[in-house]
Amino acid sequence: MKGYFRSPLTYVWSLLSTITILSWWLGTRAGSHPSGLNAISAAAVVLIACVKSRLVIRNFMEVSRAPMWLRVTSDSWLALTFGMIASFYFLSR
Amino acid sequence: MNTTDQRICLWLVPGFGALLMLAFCIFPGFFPPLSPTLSAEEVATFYRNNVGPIRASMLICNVCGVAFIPFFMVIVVQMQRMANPSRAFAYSYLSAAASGATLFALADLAWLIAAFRPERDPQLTMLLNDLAWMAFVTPVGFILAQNLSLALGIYMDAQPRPVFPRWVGHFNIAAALLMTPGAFALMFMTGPLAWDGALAFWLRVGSYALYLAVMFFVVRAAIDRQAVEEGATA
Amino acid sequence: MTDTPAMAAPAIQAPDLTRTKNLDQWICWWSIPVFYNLFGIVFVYLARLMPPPSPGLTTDQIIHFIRSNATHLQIAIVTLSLSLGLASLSSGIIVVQMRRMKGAGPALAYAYLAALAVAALPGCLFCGLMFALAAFRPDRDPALVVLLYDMGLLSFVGSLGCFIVQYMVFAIAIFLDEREIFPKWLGYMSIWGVVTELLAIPIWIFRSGPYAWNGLISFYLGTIIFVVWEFCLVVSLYKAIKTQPSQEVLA
Amino acid sequence: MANTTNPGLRACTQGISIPGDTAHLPGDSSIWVFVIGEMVTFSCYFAAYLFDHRQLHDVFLQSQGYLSPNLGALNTLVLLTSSLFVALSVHATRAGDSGVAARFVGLGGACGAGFACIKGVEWHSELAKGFTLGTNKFFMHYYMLTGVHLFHVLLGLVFLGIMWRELSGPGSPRVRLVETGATYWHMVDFLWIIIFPLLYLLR
Repeated sequence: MKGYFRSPLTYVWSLLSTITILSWWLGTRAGSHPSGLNAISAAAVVLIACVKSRLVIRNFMEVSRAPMWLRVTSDSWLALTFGMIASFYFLSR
Repeated sequence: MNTTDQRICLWLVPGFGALLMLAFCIFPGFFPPLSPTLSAEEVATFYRNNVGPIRASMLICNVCGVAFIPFFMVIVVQMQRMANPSRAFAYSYLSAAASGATLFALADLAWLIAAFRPERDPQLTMLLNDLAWMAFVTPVGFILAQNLSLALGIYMDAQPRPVFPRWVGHFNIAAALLMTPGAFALMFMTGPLAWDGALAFWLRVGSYALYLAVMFFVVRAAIDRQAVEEGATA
Repeated sequence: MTDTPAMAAPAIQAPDLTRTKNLDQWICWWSIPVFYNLFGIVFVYLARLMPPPSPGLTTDQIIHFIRSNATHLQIAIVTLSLSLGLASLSSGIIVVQMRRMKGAGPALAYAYLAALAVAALPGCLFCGLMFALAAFRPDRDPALVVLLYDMGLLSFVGSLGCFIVQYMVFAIAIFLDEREIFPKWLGYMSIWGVVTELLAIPIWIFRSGPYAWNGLISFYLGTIIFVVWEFCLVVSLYKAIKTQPSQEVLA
Repeated sequence: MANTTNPGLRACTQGISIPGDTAHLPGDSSIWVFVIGEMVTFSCYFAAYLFDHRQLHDVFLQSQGYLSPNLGALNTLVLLTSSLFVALSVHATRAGDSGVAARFVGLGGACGAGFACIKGVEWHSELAKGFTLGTNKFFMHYYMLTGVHLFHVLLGLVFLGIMWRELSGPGSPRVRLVETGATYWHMVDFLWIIIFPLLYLLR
């Protein structure tokens, strides 16, 4: 069972966990004011979420080895969704 | 014969049953049941002060209230295995189960509509409240039809090893009789036959819960037997 | 299903069914597009209840909606009363196809039938009845008109359990079925159906926003998914009947 | 039920991929119809949330202060770990190591159940503070988004249960079935990855 952990997936998982903690730290400690998050931290939080989603889709869901149409679809969805999140969030500040 | 589908339907009962039990417990008007003698103003105040729990409880009922239908349909399938002259009782059971569930869905809607605009004219809130209680407590006819057709099917099941044991038939008739007093809540404002009374409310609700619990085990045993018998003959 | 009468006596002179190849099912199948087109005309064009008027309307606005719309509403509900029965025809054919499945017995098919029998009243006709009452005497006490308006639209958008059971048993049957009568993705789409019903829960609480009864999520998203699901169901039914041998013995 | 793959759908998806591309679509192609549809519908929920966030900025800012980002972050880590187990279980299944694969699925399921429990604790503490679905627009979105996601988690646990049964049963397990369940579970994971910053961090 242990042998399976010597897989690239474990590295992906540690990266994901690290940046999760980073975004938690940015969102609650470093960049947080009573009036909301400062712009740089907010941008970093959105970017981290985007990177994390793409890592899960590409590696865990194995989309990086999937047919082209699926890679294009998933990346377009990520671009649209995070574009929407970023634009709405920064426009409302 | 594959009985997976019947088992799935069967196990929906404890799941949704637990949710409905939760809904029953958080409804502020069941402990004790809201009295029919309250004035319109008192009823409206009750809805205004308890809007949150009423909505929570009745929304659970909305989502889960019809969810025993798959279980009743397992009973229909088991009734079709009985050695009866025809399948008439099974289909009667199906039809009664669907109609009974419709009335419960209507009662639930009335409670929720009353809670939707608590600022409504108290007379109208009382009308909705009456509608909900009446539709919840009094239409026992469909349950009677369900239980009696099941009981008759069991009595007429002419197999050496019937699908359900005889006592299940007696039990169904007993449960039907215990739920009968509910119908009289249409006539009484106070006393044991009013909708908040011991006979019309607690006996009816309690015996229905007990009925479902017992039938769960009875039906489970019947499915197990079916799997063994038809697996052996196939 | 060894005790099915139709399967017990197959040998004796089977009647020739090739001439009327699945004619009964085709008749039911055609009723579905007919019904949903009528349904669309009734609710979207005539009654103007889809998309629904806002739950946040004032009493005066509600009365104006009913009065200015009374004739349309009445024609709409007459049409609905006449045609709602067609919905039973579509249940009929789905039950037939569900009973052809292997690995999913009749319990799920009956549950589908019963759930839709329940849904027809609180989920559809009740709404029509309430608006018919409102349009019948538009000069009624305003508080009563508001009550009828609430009862109509809340029951129409907010009857959840019956449809949840319908989608749930349909999905379970498709996943258990070994014959692939319906494609597996239709089962997954039925799970969306369950989700859209859950998304309609807040309509009982909010009078504005995306989760009100005319909201972006509770109404529009739910309706889009329903229309897509219904369309896929009709196409899948077409394929299922098309590939069904006419001599196949059915219960 | 030896092979659940629909030949038509397989041909269809292979037809779309570029010739010479040795791509592999994990799982049943039906699950991808579902996943893509879910992605689109969740985008709609996000859009509705962001729209209201913009309209009612102050209410949202204040209400978000009552959430616990610590529990949200913990849940993210739990779900990521569970995804790792499920992904490793797919590897083990392909290697023919059903016993190990079943154990990985079990661990993944345990993490998933842990997620649901933590969510329960979090909801309980919000409800205890008096914040319900009807409190304001923010809590409406909060309970609906987390609730619909939780529904997907619970459904995912059913999927994992089916995978576990397949892997611990006799005979060689169907790799495609395990891949299908894993695909669904990862979708649940990445949707939470987006919900977490949206509700808890982006104030």
